[in-house]
Amino acid sequence: EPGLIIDLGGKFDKSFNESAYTGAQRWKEETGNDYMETELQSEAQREQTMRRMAERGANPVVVLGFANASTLEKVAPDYPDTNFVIVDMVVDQPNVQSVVFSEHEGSYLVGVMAAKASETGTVSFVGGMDVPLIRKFACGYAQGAKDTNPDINVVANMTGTTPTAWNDPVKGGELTRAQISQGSDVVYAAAGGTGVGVLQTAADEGILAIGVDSNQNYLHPGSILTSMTKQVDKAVYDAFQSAAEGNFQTGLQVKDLASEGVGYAMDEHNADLVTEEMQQAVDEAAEKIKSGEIAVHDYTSDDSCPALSF
Amino acid sequence: MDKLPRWADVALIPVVNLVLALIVSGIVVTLIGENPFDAMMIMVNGAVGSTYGWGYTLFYATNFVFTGLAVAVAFHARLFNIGGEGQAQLGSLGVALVCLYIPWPHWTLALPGAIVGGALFGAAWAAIPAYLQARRGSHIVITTIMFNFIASALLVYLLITSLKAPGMAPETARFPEATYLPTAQDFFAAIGIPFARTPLNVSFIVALIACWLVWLLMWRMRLGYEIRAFGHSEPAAIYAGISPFRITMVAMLISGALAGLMGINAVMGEQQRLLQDNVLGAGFVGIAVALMGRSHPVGVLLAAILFGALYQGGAELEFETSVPREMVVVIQALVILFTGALDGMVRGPLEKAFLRYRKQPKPGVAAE
Amino acid sequence: MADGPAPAIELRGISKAFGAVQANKDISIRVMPGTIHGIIGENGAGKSTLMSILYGFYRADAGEILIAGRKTDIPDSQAAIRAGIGMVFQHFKLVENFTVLENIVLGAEEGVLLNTSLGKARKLLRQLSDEYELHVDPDALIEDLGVGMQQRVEILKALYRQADILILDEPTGVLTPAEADHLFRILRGLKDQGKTVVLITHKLREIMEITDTVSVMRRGQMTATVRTAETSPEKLAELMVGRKVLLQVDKAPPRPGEVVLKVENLRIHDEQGVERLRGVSFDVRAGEVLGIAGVAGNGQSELLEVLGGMRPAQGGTVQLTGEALDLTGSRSDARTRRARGIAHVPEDRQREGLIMDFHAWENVGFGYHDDPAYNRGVLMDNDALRRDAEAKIARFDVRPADCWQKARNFSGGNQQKIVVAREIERDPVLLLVGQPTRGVDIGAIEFIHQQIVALRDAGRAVLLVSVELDEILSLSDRIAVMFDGRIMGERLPDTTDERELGLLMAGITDTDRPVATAEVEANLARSGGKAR
Amino acid sequence: MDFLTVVQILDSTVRLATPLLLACLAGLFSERAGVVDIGLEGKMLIAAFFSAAVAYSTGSVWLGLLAGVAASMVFGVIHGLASITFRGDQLISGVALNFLASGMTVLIAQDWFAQGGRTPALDGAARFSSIDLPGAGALRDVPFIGPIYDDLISGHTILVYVAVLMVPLSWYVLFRTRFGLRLRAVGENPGAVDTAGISVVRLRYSAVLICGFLCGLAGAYLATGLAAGFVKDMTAGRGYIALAALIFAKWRPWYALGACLLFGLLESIGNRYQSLDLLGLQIPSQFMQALPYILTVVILAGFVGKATPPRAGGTPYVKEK
Ligand SMILES: Nc1ncnc2c1ncn2[C@@H]1O[C@H](COP(=O)(O)OP(=O)(O)OP(=O)(O)O)[C@@H](O)[C@H]1O
Ligand SMILES: Nc1ncnc2c1ncn2[C@@H]1O[C@H](COP(=O)(O)OP(=O)(O)OP(=O)(O)O)[C@@H](O)[C@H]1O
Ligand SMILES: [Mg+2]
Ligand SMILES: [Mg+2]
Repeated sequence: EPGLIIDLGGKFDKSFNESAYTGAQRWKEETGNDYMETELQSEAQREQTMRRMAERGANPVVVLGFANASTLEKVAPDYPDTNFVIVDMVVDQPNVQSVVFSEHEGSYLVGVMAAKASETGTVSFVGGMDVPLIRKFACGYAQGAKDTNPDINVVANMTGTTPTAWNDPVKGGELTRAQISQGSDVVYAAAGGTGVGVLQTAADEGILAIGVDSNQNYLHPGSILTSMTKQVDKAVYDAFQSAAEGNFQTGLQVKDLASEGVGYAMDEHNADLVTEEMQQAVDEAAEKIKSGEIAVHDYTSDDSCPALSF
Repeated sequence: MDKLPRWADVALIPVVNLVLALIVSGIVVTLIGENPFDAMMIMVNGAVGSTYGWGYTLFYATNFVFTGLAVAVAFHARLFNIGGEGQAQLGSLGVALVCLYIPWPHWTLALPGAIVGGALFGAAWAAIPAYLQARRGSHIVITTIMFNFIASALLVYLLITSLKAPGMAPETARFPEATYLPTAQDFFAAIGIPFARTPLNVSFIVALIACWLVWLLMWRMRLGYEIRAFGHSEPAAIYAGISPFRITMVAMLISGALAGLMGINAVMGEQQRLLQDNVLGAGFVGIAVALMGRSHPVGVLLAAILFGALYQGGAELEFETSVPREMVVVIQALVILFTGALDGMVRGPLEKAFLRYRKQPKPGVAAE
Repeated sequence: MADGPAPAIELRGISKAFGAVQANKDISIRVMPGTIHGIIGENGAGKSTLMSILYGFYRADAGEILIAGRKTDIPDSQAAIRAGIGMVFQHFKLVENFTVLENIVLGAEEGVLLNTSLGKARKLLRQLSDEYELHVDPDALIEDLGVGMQQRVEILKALYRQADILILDEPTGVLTPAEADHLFRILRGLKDQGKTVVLITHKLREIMEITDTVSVMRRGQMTATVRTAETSPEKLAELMVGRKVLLQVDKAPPRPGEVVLKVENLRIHDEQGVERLRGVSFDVRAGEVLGIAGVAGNGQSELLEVLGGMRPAQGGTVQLTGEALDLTGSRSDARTRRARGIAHVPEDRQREGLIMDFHAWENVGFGYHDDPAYNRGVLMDNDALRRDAEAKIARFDVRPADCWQKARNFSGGNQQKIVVAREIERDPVLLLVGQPTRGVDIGAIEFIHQQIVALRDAGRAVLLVSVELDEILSLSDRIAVMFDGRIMGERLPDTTDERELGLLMAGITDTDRPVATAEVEANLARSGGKAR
Repeated sequence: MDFLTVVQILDSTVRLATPLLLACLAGLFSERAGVVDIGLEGKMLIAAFFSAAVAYSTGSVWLGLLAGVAASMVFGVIHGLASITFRGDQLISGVALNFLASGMTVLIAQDWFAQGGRTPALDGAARFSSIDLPGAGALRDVPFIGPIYDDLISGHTILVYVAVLMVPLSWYVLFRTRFGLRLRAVGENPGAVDTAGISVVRLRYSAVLICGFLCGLAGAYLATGLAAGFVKDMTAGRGYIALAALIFAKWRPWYALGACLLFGLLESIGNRYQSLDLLGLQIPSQFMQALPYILTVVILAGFVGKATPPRAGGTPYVKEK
């Protein structure tokens, strides 16, 4: 029986955690098997929660987010017979599968679309907690926007420096308002639960927004330009399924654009917002990334960003 | 004659208050669609039904003993220290610094070092509110609340700047292995008893010693006598030559040091690195523990174990049912409400009852 | 009295208990309209409780109240006010940072908005103050007024509510004799207007001076109600305490020795910066009791506190047996004073002298807890403390003789005995005593007085502060009178009287009888003291 | 910093100061009546939850507001029971109620909505929308005045205007009416009020209820005006900041407005700039966040004028002679 530990944002953050939750649910429905699930309440309880999962015999145990890395590093060796999966971070242990995404590539695509959609020549970004992972999003986004329109102005703000930054919609909204006053008319939120406030404010103030992780287009139809999807759901599903089938693999798994690990979302909610031309530009860029013609800079590779200064 | 016999004051009233809190909690559980008795069973089982449960129960209890004693010592000086949270955070910082930057050869040396570090930092964080109370009359309740917030901002700042380990999370590097404290598992394994892997560690013994020392201090030492005298009456303390400034400072420093000691259990014993929030509200639980324990070390110890069980049981409850862990927060709130604030609701009628019972004159009770 | 007018107040069978304390037991009285009725009784006799019941502040457990002949239910003060009752409490009930006017209208406002009420009140106030000689500035803040003025505000409050019955609870305790005289003039004026006044006091002189009838209370019961004209102070005193009272203390003539305490030009400010002592100088010799008389609040408390090490001084010097005491520094605390041989029976035993929630044995070491006899290394020697406590309790006949009782469970008199035992038994060089017999019954008073005199006779110096002139006159070998932070003069008990002391207490010095320092010196010489 | 940025920051200040102001005035009424309330945080939180929950369920923000206010007032009554009727410790009661709110809201939210302790997002009539004051659009392009009127003054939700109006109203009630006189008196010397024939208990309960009412508005504004729904612990210490503002304001309504605007401004600046460059000195955002608390300690220490709280504050009233 596999297990999933939902991280601090909560399983209905409409974003990262929710995506993982959906994947697990889909697996449950499709296979009819059960899985164990629990939700973290606080930073300091990661260890107990992981241990409890392992003690209860969950296998594999999926943990979400980079914040679990150091705890997993410590816990995994104590349970050599249990497999673990960590999303968004690499943990080098024999019984751990590390799933990382090429968020910079997906962000590049939505950056292209943002630049195309912007009328003011200013687009913006609201990040959650200020960590390299989120800068990776911002940097890819900025690069995409600037490659499309060299004159564009990209404004980026982070919500905070602690995990509460994932869950502060009020502050997200305030940041968005500030960005609007700086001229932004497309805002990209990569901020977990905080993003809810960003998208809401964008809708209230009549500008466009870009969702993240899950397809968030449905939240404010007509106001959400697209979503940068990151297939955490698929990662969870695959982990569960491979374990059930007995072919679970440990080690690093990179999910990039080419493997459709990241992408952008199109559906009936944003069909009217995305013009033919915009879609074309984005698809073109996607092809170039896949072919290697465009190299999107990965912030975490050298902790720097040519397209944006923070 | 006192209005109530001693046993009623120290045992009956807290128990009645606790029962009331539990009844209301039961109603809450029922309202959210769970059977309160089943929930109770899960919690009891989860807390004390296995060595795993005991391990975590006593691990949490260790935290609460430290913060509970901290609140209790301050209470004796009639200082309401709500700053346990911040003092414990700073104490954790002290423990972390000691563990990270001093190359300890063995935990037996690292532990005393960490005790000094945690106590010093915790005490230092209590010192400013104490000083402001003693010299400038700034209300310690408000200043310690403010210091909780300032502490958490300070810790975040340090954890994302100078103390931050490589990686994304705001946390320090893991401590060197030589500082790892032996756990209950290690201990019981040595005598051949299997015990689940839990973070319960040698800090529990330190907590017990702390209880004994606080008892010695409060009821056997001059300083404790002076703290209690000051707590009962400041003018009387001045009359007796007990300096209010000194007692306020000393009591708060001891209180802060005790709260800071929590770091050896939470940070050195479990996390083995400093996180942004490793106190987990234990500073506040300390208030409930001290109130329930009537500020006596034995009471504090018992109440701490009760709350430890509540925490561990609550975690299991969340795991087994749809009752979120916040249930524990609710129970804790109700315990504080009933034992601390609504005490008069139970005390009043009880006093009347005892008075009526006494009115039947008994020979020999003629007190002038 | 069946054919006379109905009594303004009639109480029938009033009883009231606070927990185990029966404060009032089956009390009945009648007060006729247009009279001044006195109620006397010792501390704790139940006077305040009875009047608080009449004013609706407490509810009686049993009994009924008739106002102007009609049975009246008084569940709260509102009802009392409606029945035409006004009360001036022992501790004033004024909002310190409100103006006089605001205090007066509080609770008797007309309409929802303040402006109209304040305007009306201002007019009415002017009328009232003309009528009764009650002049106050309506816009002054209460905290800026002296106690006498504050009392006027309280009276005006009652009159503003059109009270026909005015109750005053120990109104003169805080007044100088002159202020008290003025108050009595006002009360007579009220009486002439047909109003009824109930006056609580335990000063027999006041009863004799102003009341028409008087009730005596003892231990919660009403022992008698008599016409003032038909009784005497002695009779009243006997009724008050239940036996013949010896108003004088037996003592040998003093044999003063060397100067033990020399105070020079002592100055103190309080926390607000108000000067409390404005240059006080005096000395106390071995083997004599110096009594400090004065109305409460004229600096005596502060004087005791400075000498006892409870507060720093802002100027002046104090010498104990020739050596200067530290008045400001780190060695100005009470602990150091005790080490120098100064013992101190504080004015307020419950607030200062005792820890009410400590056991008797813990209290017996209070202040002396670092005495090596009570300690063994870093730990306190609780057994030694208990042994000592038991011995002292036995010697001073503290009842109940149980060192495990909490201090709060002893009666006032027995609490005082614990304090006195603790302080006197240290055989101090100098004993400071404040209000030694406040709230203490007559038996204990005699005992405590004897202890003080015995200490004096053993050649120790005693500084006695008391607001009771009787006590001062009977215990002191020399009397200094304080007024407004100054010593107005020194007198000898044999050659002065209450009238003269009263004038000094009011700040009035007789020009034809200058401060009698010379006379005191002469007296000292006569009694063989070695004047230095 | 150009003019428009300043207007924007001030605009954000107004929004962020609103919950503080309402809570601060709530505390003002309570403490002026001698009931210390560190439970402002908990009242706001419970109100935030119930307003969001009911607004979501009924689709009407007004019903939500009502529910939030009612919940907060129930907390007020509990505080009253503890501190007025049973003469318990007001501080402990406040602490307990803060915990109770923080636990209860998540518990009920989880039970009702199963969304991890939050309410579903609100939209449409379930939220307060901003009001455009007359002429805002027309004036927009007038230099200077335009942005100030259009951005700063106009375009807030109704509760913002209510909060601002509450300031003169509170002042008037406290200092110009009979009720205010009595309320202030009961916080200074309850004995005086009692002997004047007014019920101390009734007065204090009404203060506690007003406090509940205003905290209810504050909480409802957070969840249905500022944000669009309830999330766990969404008050995020604002109750304590309001308390700090109250001390700052020396328990006076107009000063409260100033103090809350100041703290709102700090928050707004902290939101906008992750770190502030002040004369070459890097000020981290953590410092900005901690600044209200630091300022409060400085005030309490008496370095910036002494704040004297109502004299009878924090002590239960027991009749005595
Ligand atoms: N609120 C109370 N609670 C408990 N006991 C009380 C209370 N008020 C008064 N008593 C007790 O009732 C008794 C009578 O008190 P009361 O104040 O009526 O005396 P009194 O004659 O006015 O004394 P004094 O001259 O000191 O003013 C005392 O034993 C006192 O301790
Ligand atoms: N405020 C109070 N609270 C509790 N108990 C009290 C209070 N006041 C008095 N008592 C109790 O009432 C009893 C009588 O107290 P009180 O001081 O009135 O005695 P008393 O008759 O005046 O005796 P004494 O002459 O020795 O002063 C004491 O045993 C004391 O325990
Ligand atoms: Mg009295
Ligand atoms: Mg007595």
